Amino acid sequence: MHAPYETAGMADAHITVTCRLFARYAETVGLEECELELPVGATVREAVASLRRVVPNGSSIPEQPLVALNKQQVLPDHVLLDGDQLGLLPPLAGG
Amino acid sequence: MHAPYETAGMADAHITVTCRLFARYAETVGLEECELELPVGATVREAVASLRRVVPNGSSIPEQPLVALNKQQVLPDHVLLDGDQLGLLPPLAGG
Amino acid sequence: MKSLVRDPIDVSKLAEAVSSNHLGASTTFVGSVRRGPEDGPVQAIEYTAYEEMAEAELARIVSEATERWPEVELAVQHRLGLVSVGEASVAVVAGAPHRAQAFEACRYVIEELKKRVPIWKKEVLDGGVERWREDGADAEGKR
Amino acid sequence: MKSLVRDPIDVSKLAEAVSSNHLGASTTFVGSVRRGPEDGPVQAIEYTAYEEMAEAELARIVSEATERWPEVELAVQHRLGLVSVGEASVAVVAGAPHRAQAFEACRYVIEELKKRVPIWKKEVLDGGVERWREDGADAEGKR
Repeated sequence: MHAPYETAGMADAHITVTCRLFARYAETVGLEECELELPVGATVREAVASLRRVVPNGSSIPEQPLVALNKQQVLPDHVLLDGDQLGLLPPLAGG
Repeated sequence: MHAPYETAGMADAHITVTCRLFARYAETVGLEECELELPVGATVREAVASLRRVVPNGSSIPEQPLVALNKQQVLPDHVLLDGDQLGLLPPLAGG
Repeated sequence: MKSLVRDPIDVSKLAEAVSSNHLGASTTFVGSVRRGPEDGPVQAIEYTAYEEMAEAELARIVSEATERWPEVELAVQHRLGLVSVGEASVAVVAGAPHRAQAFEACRYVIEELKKRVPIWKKEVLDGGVERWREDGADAEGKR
Repeated sequence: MKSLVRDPIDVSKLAEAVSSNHLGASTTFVGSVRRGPEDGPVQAIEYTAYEEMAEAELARIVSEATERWPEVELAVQHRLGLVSVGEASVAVVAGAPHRAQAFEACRYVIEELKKRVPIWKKEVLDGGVERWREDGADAEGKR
């Protein structure tokens, strides 16, 4: 677990979300989990953009990956709350 | 096996077919197999009508039962040939 | 493998018969004798068949399915004689490279079997009473 | 019964879990690791999952199916870890009073599982080379 990457710029108006990476994404980035600090009102899309900037090799993750919020798939425009848990999911391949 | 039931009327222009009965039909008629003599050109429908007349309790068999000819379902208008094997099939209930 | 059997159907064994390393999907249908509320107190069902025709018809059905889904491998068994509540009366296995074919071929075989294969059943009720059970595959049964 | 398992899937046991005397029909789907010509020389597949979400998503799928087909009983297992060619990676059993429901519910569960449950596979090829195999359930996979 890394210390939160600060990307909000303003320490007094941010939320912290946990971001988990799986399978190929975890492998290419070399991380299974990190925390992100984001401005209040940040969306899933903004969280992904932030993650792509701050983690090593972040651009290997697509701009619009499948994302789960608190164990359910979620759309990019969904607004995040402090303490949310995001999962970045490579294309599913169960079965 | 019964001796052929003669129903053709003219001994010089008939065919003989074997008729097998199954399940409920065999039970109500008390026969599993019989031979029928029929006029040349007789159809499946005529064979069934003949059977209903000549076997004991024959009217317990419906006028248009499912019929198999040589192990395949066949329509009532199908014309029979000497030596054909008919099967009278109660409503199917496999599975 | 014979399609009409008098001993209990071994579904695992039937499934093995169509499994191979290039078939990634298999769909199995098992029909068994049930004791549902609307069925009354059924103890067992006695299945009989026009055996030569039933074997031939099953072979035709499998052959039709194989023509329609060439990559599918099929196995089917129907039990004859007395089958107790809870035991399998019929099993169909379809192995295929992909699941859509496996589902479709399996469904095709059981639907055609019910429509076309000359098999009959007599219910044995509690107390030993017997009665023919005809599902109405024939128009007559609907009258 | 846990849906994600690390030991081989026992399909017979899974089927028994949903069999009862009032269910006359059961449909079972088994997906297994295959070594097809287009797959290359696959020796095994290693399955990983976002486990908490996968369990939750499978439970949601089963619950949706049970709402849609209230008479159906369902059991589903997906294997994680290394699965060799020929071994089952997933099994779904649907028991029902009638076959149409059994087929439809079984198909629903496997289709939704493939679309929604976060599981991934890495192919282990002859010689030990590994590669992620993504089927394209995501738009990204199709690009």
